[in-house]
Amino acid sequence: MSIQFGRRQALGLAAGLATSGLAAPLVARAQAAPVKIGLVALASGPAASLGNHLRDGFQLGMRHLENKLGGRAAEVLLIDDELRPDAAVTKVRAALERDKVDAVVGVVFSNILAAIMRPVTESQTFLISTNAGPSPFAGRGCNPYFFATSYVNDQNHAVMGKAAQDAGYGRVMLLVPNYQAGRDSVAGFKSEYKGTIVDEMYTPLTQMDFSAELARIAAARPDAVFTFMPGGLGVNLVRQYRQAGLANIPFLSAFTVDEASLPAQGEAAIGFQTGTTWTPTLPNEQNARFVRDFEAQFNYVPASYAAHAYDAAMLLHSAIGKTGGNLADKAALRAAIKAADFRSVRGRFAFGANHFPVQDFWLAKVAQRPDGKFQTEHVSKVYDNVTDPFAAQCRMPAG
Amino acid sequence: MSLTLLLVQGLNGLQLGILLFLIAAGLTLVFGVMDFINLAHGVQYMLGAYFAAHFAAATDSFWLALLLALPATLLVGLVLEFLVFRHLYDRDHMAQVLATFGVILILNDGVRWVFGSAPLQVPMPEALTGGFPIMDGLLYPHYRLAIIAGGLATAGLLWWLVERTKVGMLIRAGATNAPMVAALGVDIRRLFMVVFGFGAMLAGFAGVMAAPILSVEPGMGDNLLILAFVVIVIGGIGSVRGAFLAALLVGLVETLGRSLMPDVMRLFLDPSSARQVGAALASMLVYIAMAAILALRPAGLFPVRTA
Amino acid sequence: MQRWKQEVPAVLLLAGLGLAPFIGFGEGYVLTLLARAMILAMAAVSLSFIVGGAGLVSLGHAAMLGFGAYAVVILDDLQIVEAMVVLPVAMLAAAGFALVTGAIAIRTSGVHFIMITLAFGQMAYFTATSLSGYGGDDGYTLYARSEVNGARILSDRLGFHFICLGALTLTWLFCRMLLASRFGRVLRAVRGNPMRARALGFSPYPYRLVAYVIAGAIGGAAGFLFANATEFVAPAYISWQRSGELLFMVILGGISGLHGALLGALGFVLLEEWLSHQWEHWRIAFGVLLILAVLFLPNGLAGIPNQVARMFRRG
Amino acid sequence: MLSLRGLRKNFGGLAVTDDVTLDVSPGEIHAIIGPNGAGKTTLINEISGVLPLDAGQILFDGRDVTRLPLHRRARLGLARSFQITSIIPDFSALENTALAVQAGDGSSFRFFRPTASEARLNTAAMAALDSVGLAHRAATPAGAMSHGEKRQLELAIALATQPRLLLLDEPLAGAGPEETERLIGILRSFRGRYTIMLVEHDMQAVFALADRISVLVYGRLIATGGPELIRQNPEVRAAYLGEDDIPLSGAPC
Repeated sequence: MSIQFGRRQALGLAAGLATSGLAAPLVARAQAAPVKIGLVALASGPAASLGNHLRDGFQLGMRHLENKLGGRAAEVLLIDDELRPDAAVTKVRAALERDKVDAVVGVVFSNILAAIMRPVTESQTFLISTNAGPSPFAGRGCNPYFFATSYVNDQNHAVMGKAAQDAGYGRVMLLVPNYQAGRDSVAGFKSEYKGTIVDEMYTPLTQMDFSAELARIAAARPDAVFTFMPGGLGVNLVRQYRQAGLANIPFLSAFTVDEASLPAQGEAAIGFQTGTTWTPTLPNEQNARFVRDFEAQFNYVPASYAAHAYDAAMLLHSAIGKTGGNLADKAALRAAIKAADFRSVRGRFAFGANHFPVQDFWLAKVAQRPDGKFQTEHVSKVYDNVTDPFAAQCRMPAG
Repeated sequence: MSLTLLLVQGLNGLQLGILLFLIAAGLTLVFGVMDFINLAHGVQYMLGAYFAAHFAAATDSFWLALLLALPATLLVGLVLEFLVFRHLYDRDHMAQVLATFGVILILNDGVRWVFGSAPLQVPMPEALTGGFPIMDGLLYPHYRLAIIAGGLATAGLLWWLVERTKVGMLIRAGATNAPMVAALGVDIRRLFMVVFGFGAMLAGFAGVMAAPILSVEPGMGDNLLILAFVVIVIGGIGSVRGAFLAALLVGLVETLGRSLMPDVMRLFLDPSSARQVGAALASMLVYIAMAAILALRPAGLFPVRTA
Repeated sequence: MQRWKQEVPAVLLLAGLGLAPFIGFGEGYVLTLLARAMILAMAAVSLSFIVGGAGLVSLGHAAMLGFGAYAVVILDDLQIVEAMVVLPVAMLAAAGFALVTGAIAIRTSGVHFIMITLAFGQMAYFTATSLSGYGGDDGYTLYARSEVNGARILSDRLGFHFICLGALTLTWLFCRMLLASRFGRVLRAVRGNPMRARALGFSPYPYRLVAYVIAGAIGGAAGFLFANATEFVAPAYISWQRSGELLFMVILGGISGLHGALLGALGFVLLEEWLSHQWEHWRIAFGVLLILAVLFLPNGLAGIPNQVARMFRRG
Repeated sequence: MLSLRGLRKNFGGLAVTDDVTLDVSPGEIHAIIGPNGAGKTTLINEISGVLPLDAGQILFDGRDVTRLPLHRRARLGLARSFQITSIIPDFSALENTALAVQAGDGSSFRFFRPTASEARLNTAAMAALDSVGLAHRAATPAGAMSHGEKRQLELAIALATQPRLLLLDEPLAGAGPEETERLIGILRSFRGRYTIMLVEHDMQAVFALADRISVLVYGRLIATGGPELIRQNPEVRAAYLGEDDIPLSGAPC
C-alpha cells in the first residue's frame, strides 16, 4: 500500500508529451487533453481490499502501457464508491459532468454497478465493469454503452455446479449468505448440477461464526459442500471448516477462496476448490508478466479482481488505438471495444453480442507456492469458450 | 434435529454468548456507572484482534500475543479516555454518541491505514489445535472449549471483583447512584478511569480470543457492538449479572434461531421459501426479542438504577 | 425579536440553496449533490422535530426513508409512476410503520427508546434485503422518475432541485408551525419536564405518538424524493449506519432549533463529499472533526454565531 | 370536595401512609403538618396520582379517582405544585402559565395556529401571573428566575388550570424571609376563591393561613381541626416535643 493517489493526481504524462509522440498530427489538437478514465474502486470499509486489487490491477495495466491509451496520454481518476449506492451515484455524476471522464471502469459490487448504470450509460459514456456482472445486464437489460471484462455473476457458480456434476458427487449441500447474490449463487449452481441437494443453508450476511452450519453438514454427511462466502465471510468459514475436521468433505466454492482472502485463510484453504475465469498459473506470456510485475510492484498476489481490471486497461488501449484516438465517434469506439483486439491474461477473450466475455472457465484449487504464499491453481477446464446463458435474452439496442 | 446436534448448537450459542458478555460487561459498567454511551467500545474488540494478529506475527506465539495485546488495548483505552471521553462525562448522551462515533471512524480506518485492508489471521495456539469428536465426522475444536472456559473464568473473576471487593462495591453503588458515591469522597474520575480501562481491556480480550476463529478485518466490531447494546438493554443497564444472562440468551437465540427457524417455517411454507424466510426471520430474532422484552419490561430484565 | 433572529440562518441557507444554480453551482453533478443533501436535510429536520421537539431520540429513522423509497419501487414494479399516487402512498406507508412501531417504542424512554427504534429499523432492513422480487441486497433500478399528472417535471435537474428545495422549505415551515402550535407546546413541555406536563393533565403518550407518526410521514416523503434522486433503491438506504448518520446530522447541527438540522445535514454531506476526495483514509479526518465539533461546539453548528458573539463580548 | 378513605402505603415494610381518612370541604384551606418523615409529601403524591396506593379510596367530588393516572386527575381539576420547583426551564413564565391554561381549554391536538398569538390563552395566563405578582416577568425564561419567583410561578401555573382543588407541596420551601412574606400574602388572597390542601413546614404561615389543620405522624393522622384546637391538642404537642417550630406562644400554658 505504498502508493496513494489523490483524485486530481494525474497518472498520465503531461499533455505536451502526448502530442510530441505517436499521435497523428491531424487529430493532435483535438486530442491534446488526456483521456480521462474514472476508476470506481471501493477504498473504504471492510471490503476495501477487493477494491485495492481492482485498482492495483488497472494501475499496473496503465504502467505497462506507459500511461497511454491508444497513443493518447491518459489520466485515471480514482472514485471510492464507499459501498453506498447513493454516494456512488453522486461521485460518478461528478466525474461525468465535472471531470468529463471518457469512460468509467471498475466496480466490485453489483449494487453499486446497478446504481451507477443509468447515470453513466445515459450520458453516453462507456462503462466497463471489471467485476460485478449482475445477470439482468447481460440479458434484457443489456446496454450499448456497457461492457464487462469479468463474467455474469451466476457463471462461476454454474461452473461449480458442472464441476460437481462431472466429479460425480451425488449429494451436495449448499451454504450461502442470505442476500441477493447468495440466492443467485444457488440458482447458478443448480442450473448445472443434477444430483441431490441435501439442504440449502442461508446465513445472515453479518454472521461470523458458522459452527451451527458446520454441525448440520457433519450430520448430513454430503459428498461435497458448495458455498459462496465472499470476503471476510469466506475467511471465517474456511478456517472453521478446517478446524471442525470437515476438510475430508470436498469444499467447492465461488468467490470464497481467492488471492484476496487467501492471506488470511492460509493453510486452512489448501486443497479447497473454486470456479474461476483466471488463476495466476494460467500459462500464457501476458499472464506471467502480469503476475510477476504485479507482485514486484505491490508485494501481494493478484486475484481475479486485479486480472480483469488489467484486461480492461488493455482493452481500452486496443480500442482507442483502433479509432485513432478519436473518442467522439461512439459507434466506432463501441465497435473497437467489441472487437476486443488485445491479448488477455486469460489467453482467449472475445465479447458476445451482449458485451459480456465469451471465455473459458476453470476449476481451480488452492495451493501453497514454494515461496510460502498461497494462490489458486487451475486444475481443469470446465467450460470451453462459453457464452453466458443470459445472452439470448439480450436485444442490444442501437447506441 | 437430533439431540447431539442440539447439544452442539447449545455449545455454539454458549460460546457466542460468552464473547458477547465480555464486550457487554465493559459497556454496561461504563454506561451504568458513568452514564456514558460509548459506541467506540466495539472498536476495542477489533483492536484486541488486530494487536493479537500483529504480535502473533512478530513473536510467533499466540500466548505472547495475548500477553502483549491486553496491555496494548488497555493503553489505547486509557489514551482515548484521556483525550476524548473524559471531556464528555458531563455532556448529554447525544454529544457522547456523536463523539464516540467519531472514534469509530478514526480507528476503523486507522487499522486499515496501519495494517492494510486485507483481512488478517491469527494462528491457533499449538496446544489447542485439535478437537474432540463431538459427533460422527465433526470435531469440536479444543480452542472453542478454551474460549468458553476462559470466558466463564473471566465472568467469575468479574463477579468476584464487582460483588466482593471494595472497588466493586463502589462500582455497584456508582451504577445505582453516582452522585452519592462522589459525595462519599471517592475520586469519581479515578473510578471512572479504572472502570473504563478495565472495560476496554475486556473487550480487547474478547477480540484476542475471537481472532483465531474469525477473520481480523476493519469494522469487525461494529455489528458486535450493536448486539452488545442489545444485550445490555435486555439485561438492564449497569447490571453485570443481567448482562451475563442476556448475553447467553442472545447467543442462544442467535444460534438456535438460525438452525431452527428454517425448520419451523417449513411447517407453513414450501421448503425453498421456508429456508429464505426462516433465515431472514432468524436475523431479526434478537431484535424481535429485544422489542418484546422492552415492551413488557421497559427497563430490561434486571434494572439497576432506582427511579 | 429573539425569535425572528433565530430564523435568520435557516432563511439565509434556504435562500442560498435557491440561488445556488444561478451563481455557479448549476452544473448537473453539483445539483445532484445538493439534491441529496437537501433530501437528507428533510429527513434530518423531521428527525430533529422529534429529537429536539419531543425528546424522542430515534435510531431507526432511515426506515421511514426506506418505506418511502420502497413504496416508489413497488409501485414502479406495478407500472404506477404518478407522483400524485406514489407520494401519498410513500408517506402513508412510512406513517403506518411509524404508528405500529411507535405505539410500542414510545412506552420506553431514554436509551431504551434508542435501542428499540434501532431494533425496528433493523427489522425493516432485513425485510428489505429479503425482497427478492425487488433485487434484494442488489437493489432496484428505477427506469423513470415519478411523473406529476403525466408530466416528467421530476426528471429535469433544475426542476428537481427546486422541488427538493420546496419540499425542504415546506418541511421546515411545517415542523416549525407544529412546534409553535398548542400541540408543539405540549410536546416541548413533555420534553422539558414530563412530570409537570402530566400534573397539568397532559399524558405524553398520544402527543409523542402523533409526533412520531408525523415525522415518519415526512421521512416517507424524503424517501420518495431520495428514490427519484438516485433512480435506484437498495436496502443500504435503511441500514442502521444511515439512521446513525441522520442522528449525527441533527446533533452536529444542534438540537435547540430546527435550523440546526438543516445546517447539520448540509454540513455533513458536503464535508463528507469534499473530504472523500482529499485522502483515501478521509474517514479518519472526518472522525477527528466530529470529535472536535462535539468538544468545542456544545450547541452544534447552529450555536456558532452565539459562541462567536460571546467571545467578542468577552474579548 | 375531597375525601380520603383509609389510605395505606408501605415502602418495604415501613408504613408511610397508615389508614389516613380525611375530608376537605369546598373553599377551605386545609393544611397538613407533621414532623419530618411523617409522610406528608407521600400523601400529596398519592392524592395527585404520582404514587399508587396499597389500599384505600380517594373520592374527588364524589367520584372515585383511586385508579386514575396523574394526568386524568389533573383533567378533573386537581392541580398540584411541587416541593422542588417543577417548571419548564426553557419556557418563559408566560408560556409556562399559558400551557396550564391550555390544559383546561379543550383539545391540545391543534396543529396549525401558533400559540404565541392565541389571545385567549395569553390573557388567562397573564391574569394568573398577575394574581401572583409576576406579570412584569412574563417574558423571562423560567430557568433564569430567582427561587422565590419560581415558587410564585408554580402557584400561577396551578391557578391557571382553573383548579377545583389546589394541592400545594411546601409552597414556601426554600424561600427567604421577604419572599415568604410575599408568598403568604398571595396565598391569603386565594382564601375563599379556591379549595386548597397544602403541606408546609413553616408553622407561622400554616397557622396564619389554614382554616383547618391535620397532623400526620409516621403516616398516621393524629388530629384534625381548626388552628386553636390543634394548638391545644396534647398528642400534637407530644409529637412535636423537641421540635421548637410549633408556635405555642399563643397557647394558654
